[in-house]
Amino acid sequence: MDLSLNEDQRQVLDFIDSLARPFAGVPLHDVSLALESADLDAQLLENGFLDVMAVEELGPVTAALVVEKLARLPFAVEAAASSFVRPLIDAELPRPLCLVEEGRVTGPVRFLRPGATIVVVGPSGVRSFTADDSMIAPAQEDTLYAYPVAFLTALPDRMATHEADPAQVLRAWRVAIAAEMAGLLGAALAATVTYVSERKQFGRPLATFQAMRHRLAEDQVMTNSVYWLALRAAGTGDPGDAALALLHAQDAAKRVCYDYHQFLGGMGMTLEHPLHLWTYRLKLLTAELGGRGEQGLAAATALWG
Amino acid sequence: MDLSLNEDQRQVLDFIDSLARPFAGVPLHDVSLALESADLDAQLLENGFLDVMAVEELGPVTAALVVEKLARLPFAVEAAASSFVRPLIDAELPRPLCLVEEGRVTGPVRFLRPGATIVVVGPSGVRSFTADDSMIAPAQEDTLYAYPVAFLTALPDRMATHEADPAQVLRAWRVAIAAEMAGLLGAALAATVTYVSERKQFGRPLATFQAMRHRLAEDQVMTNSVYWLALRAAGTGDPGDAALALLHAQDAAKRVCYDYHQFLGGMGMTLEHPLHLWTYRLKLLTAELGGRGEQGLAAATALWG
Amino acid sequence: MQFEWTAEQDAFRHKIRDFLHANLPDDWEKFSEHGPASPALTAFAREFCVKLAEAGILFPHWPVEMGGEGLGPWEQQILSEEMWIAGEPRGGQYMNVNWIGPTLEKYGSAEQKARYLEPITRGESLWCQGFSEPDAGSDLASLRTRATLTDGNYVINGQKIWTSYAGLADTCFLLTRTSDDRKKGITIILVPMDTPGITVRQIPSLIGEGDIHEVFFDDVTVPETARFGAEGQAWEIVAYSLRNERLGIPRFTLARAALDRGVAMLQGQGRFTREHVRIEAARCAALCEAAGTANYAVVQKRVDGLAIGAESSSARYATVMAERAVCEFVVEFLPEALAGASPYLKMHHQRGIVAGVAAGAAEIQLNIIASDVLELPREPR
Amino acid sequence: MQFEWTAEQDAFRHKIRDFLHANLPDDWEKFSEHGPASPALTAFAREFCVKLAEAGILFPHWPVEMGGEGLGPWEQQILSEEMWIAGEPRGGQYMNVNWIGPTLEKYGSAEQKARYLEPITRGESLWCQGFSEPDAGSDLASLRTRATLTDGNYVINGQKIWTSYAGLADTCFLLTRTSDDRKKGITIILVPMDTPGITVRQIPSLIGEGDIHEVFFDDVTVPETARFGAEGQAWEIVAYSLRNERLGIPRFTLARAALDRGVAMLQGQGRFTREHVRIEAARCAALCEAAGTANYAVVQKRVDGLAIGAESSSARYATVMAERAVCEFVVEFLPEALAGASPYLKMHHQRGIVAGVAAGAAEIQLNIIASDVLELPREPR
Repeated sequence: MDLSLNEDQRQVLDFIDSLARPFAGVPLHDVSLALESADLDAQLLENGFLDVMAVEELGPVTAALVVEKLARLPFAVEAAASSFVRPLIDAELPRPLCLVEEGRVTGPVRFLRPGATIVVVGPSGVRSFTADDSMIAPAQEDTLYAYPVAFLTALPDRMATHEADPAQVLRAWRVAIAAEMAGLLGAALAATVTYVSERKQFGRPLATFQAMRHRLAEDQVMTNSVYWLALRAAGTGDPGDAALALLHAQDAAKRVCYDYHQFLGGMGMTLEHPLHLWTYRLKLLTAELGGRGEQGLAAATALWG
Repeated sequence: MDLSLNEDQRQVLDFIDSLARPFAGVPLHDVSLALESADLDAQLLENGFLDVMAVEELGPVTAALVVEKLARLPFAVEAAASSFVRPLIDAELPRPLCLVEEGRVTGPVRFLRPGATIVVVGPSGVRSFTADDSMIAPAQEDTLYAYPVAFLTALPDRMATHEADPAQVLRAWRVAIAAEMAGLLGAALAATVTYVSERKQFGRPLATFQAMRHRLAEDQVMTNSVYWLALRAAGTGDPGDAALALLHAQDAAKRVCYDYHQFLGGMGMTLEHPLHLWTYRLKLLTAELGGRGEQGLAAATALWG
Repeated sequence: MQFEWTAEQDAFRHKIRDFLHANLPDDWEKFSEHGPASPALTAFAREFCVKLAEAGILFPHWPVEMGGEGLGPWEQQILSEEMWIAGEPRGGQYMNVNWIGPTLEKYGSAEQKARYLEPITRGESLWCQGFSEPDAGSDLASLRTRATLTDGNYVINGQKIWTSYAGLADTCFLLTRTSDDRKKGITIILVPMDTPGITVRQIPSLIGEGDIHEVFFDDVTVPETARFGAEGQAWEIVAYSLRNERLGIPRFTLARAALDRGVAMLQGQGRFTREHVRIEAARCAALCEAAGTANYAVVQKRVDGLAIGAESSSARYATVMAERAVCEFVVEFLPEALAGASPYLKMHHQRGIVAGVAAGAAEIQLNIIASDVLELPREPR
Repeated sequence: MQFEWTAEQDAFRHKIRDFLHANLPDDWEKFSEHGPASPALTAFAREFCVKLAEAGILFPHWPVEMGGEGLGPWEQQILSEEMWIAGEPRGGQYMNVNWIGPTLEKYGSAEQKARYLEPITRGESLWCQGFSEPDAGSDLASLRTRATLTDGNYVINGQKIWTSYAGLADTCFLLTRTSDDRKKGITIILVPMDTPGITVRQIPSLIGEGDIHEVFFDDVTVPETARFGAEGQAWEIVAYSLRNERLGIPRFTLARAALDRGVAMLQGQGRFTREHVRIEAARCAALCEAAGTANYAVVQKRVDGLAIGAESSSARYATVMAERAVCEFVVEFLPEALAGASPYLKMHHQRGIVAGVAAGAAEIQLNIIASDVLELPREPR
């Protein structure tokens, strides 16, 4: 048992910090909540940050740390699937990677666009294809999610088949999303804490009101443990740990998203405060892989049969 | 739509108030949490308070008001089943009435004792029998529930069969328990409010701390709506309303029981404060009819098929 | 007690539904995505409310002497419910009939009544409500927008925020400060929005176009006759108008309708089979119905002619709980709804997330419940 | 980072388990219902701890100079976990090895060390902790039990409450007031419980026999040498001892074990099939594991030789959430467990409901998290 960052991990995180610094600001945006940056994406790729899982001295815990850290940025980056699932299937698949559950393809698909690789995971195995215009329906422009999303209108007749074990891919998928949610939860909490510490009401900062303090403190407890459960699930590779981590992350997200906007009052309804960039990603991830109930069922089966 | 008490209802409640006044105090008790009073029970019976449902000008809403009011007393009274279920089956059945679900007879049965009428409700219909020593296993003396409970060791080979519709009995059962929980929730809230308004910590009453105020206020909202949903379910006779009322009551109970003991601090761990009389009844009723999930499923079926 | 509607009440509800069915366009749900405060819906409402007025269901709850039918609080409730479930085709005009009209009748000068009441009854006017300020959100008493009486005119300087409808409204029901007394120094002025010196900036928002604005007042000059009531009377007038609006919007009805809609979508796709999904849906329904009964208990007090107190805060908070639960249900089990698959559910989500902020933040309701329902000893200030 | 135990750590855990298996009686679970502070379990613990001492697992985490093996924080954690899962057969003696011994070593006089350390290491002594008072529960600084130095003796008058083990303990680790300075006026005195003038009244409780007492001190007279540390040093000493006990009892391990036990009972009866039951169980497991990792993050800081700060409050609160969830799971789905069907689950329930109250109320942990982890601006006092 050793829960300290090792030297390699510290270096990777520091490097990302400096690389990401120019991308920490929130550009003005009006209707669309989905901010992306091709430049950031390219730099991450170039520096190999989305490939750390396969590096022996780094491995999955470091990959989770990377995904967690990137999720804190205002820009949505397709890091989770690329970091955790791509190495299990085929490290050369073109990004972005869009993960879709077999039999549940009607939902909004994050990062779906022409050229993206769609990976379909399910009982029949792990298959993939490259998306093109003919199979994509755009979401309405003012979708409420802070990811780029689109809908699949059809699956192609032929897909590439991969050797990978679907159960393993599913496990990695859960870890990846849990790690991403850990970062989103951390960023949303930090943004809320900053705002309520500064914003005054009734002559004192909002954060001095005990009811809000206690709720934020409980949110800190949840956020902290989502972080640890995600890292642990990455480290142990255990399917039960992965399902518990995502269940806990989705429970936490459900708990905090409404609260944080509430704490911001009117400002929480605007696009002038960036909170929505994290919460409206969390909301979509609440539904990932069927939502909390499905993670709970998966965890129960893994833990108790 | 008329949500005011009518004159009859007001009179019944006033009458119960004066009848119950001598029983409002909490006698000393050490290990057993289950307080009963044969005297109170006899007076209620004698004055017909457990039979108001069948009285035309009173009816089920008044029965729910009676059950709610009686649940606020420190003494556990078998009023819910007698008021709501007995009239549907056979008004002459000896009390106490113990309701048991077919196929789920292993749980603790409230008020089970020799001479009690056990009503078994389920797909096979509505059947009953009189319990005797041979089929009763006592709970351990220091059970944590504030009801008298015991276990059924066996069902007799022969039971009386009743004409009643099991679905109707189940509906009435849900309403009855929801009304009882409404009263328990009200009493538990009142007891907690009184304590924290008087008890000082850090030089001021506990109730002046905003975090506790807000949680208690939310509890008030839940408690208030449990009351209304129970009365409405009694009034409409709708199975969906009944399931929703009990679901909401069980959700509320789960929410408040832990909190209230927490708010009382060390005193909440003792038997010197009577809070446990209500909360440790609520806890057992949380499990009634299989708990929240089963009420939710029943409600969903009633509402949406 | 009686938990069913009378035949007359049912008939009144059906009259409204029939009207809506006949007068809302086929693409209404998609259209209503524009948002209740958008230019498109505001324009629509100007025509729709005229028709409502003609059909006698714009203000049937007003007293006969005001031109209404003198229907009771239950009928007002039914009207509000049906309009809100339908996505509020009256746009911002719902405020006119719920509280601006009655408040004008009680406190307005003869000139003000003559000028403002008729356009309201014709379904043609739109108001905005200049209450919140950057440093006075829930804390109205600390507002700072200053009105100075000079030579028979009020000169107004200051800033309002969150103001809904500001970009399109004809008139602002504006709270101003005329002296330093926290509460008694506040005065209402009815300000035409085309008065020089008013600048409206729309703030892009999560909840739809036209819903949130900043309004700047730079030496805005209106005659003294624009004052509504006496100087310093704002606190009393606002309390009166809130009493008329105490219950606010019957949000629980839309929440329940959205839930039913969501369940139907899931059923249509064979996805309403999982136990936990069904249980969550039932829990949402329980919260909606809980909010409904809690609200009805408040309406009952109006029916009985009793003063409405803190229990309205309990009803409002119950509504917030229901709104939240339904929003979360949709997000978890029908994520596609917010990305284009259901304009109705997206509309509900956008209105739902405001429930705890608009018209008295949820935390304020909790404070009131703690102090006035539970009668807990007050917090130290 | 590394989320698995080393082989040595696994071996240490198995050594403890083997010892427990060999030394706990067959009816242990039923027996443990007597409660950790009951006369029966206290008597049992006096024999059991002697055997633990002989086997070298009473205080293996103590430094070698104190007679321990100098094992690290992880091993102390493992020891605590295994004992607590087993229902804490050490009874109140767990306090001796976790913090009373180390605190004696650091702050005790030679005479005090000689008198008190050896019985601890033999597994024969029982202490109680005289901290809380009727008007000073979580607010230690306002305590009022007065100790007056007269002619070389302290004369003690006052009252303590909630005191666990008080009826059976040999010695009380007593906080007294020796001057009016809120924090610097507090002094520790080690008071033999058979000193005349001490009256112990047991308070009947939900959580088991012997767990809650009032202790009255009427002119209780002890020699000045009974003072522990200097006058006014109590605040510092308590902070030190809490640092040794910062994590408190590893409750999450028992919560998880109780959950597994409950699931097994449900499975045995074919009742672990309903989706919502399975989901709730998983949610409980997630909270237990969440508390576990949060606690381990604190242990890691001890391993790394870092000061432990407010993150221990976060870990403690995570533990309270897990305890609560498991208690509620059992109540809802295995109600028979608390009426006699499972002594183990009843034992967990009774210990679980204390989690948020004992050793720093949950609300205090939230205050600390808010101020020191989130660094929110302080509340006005």
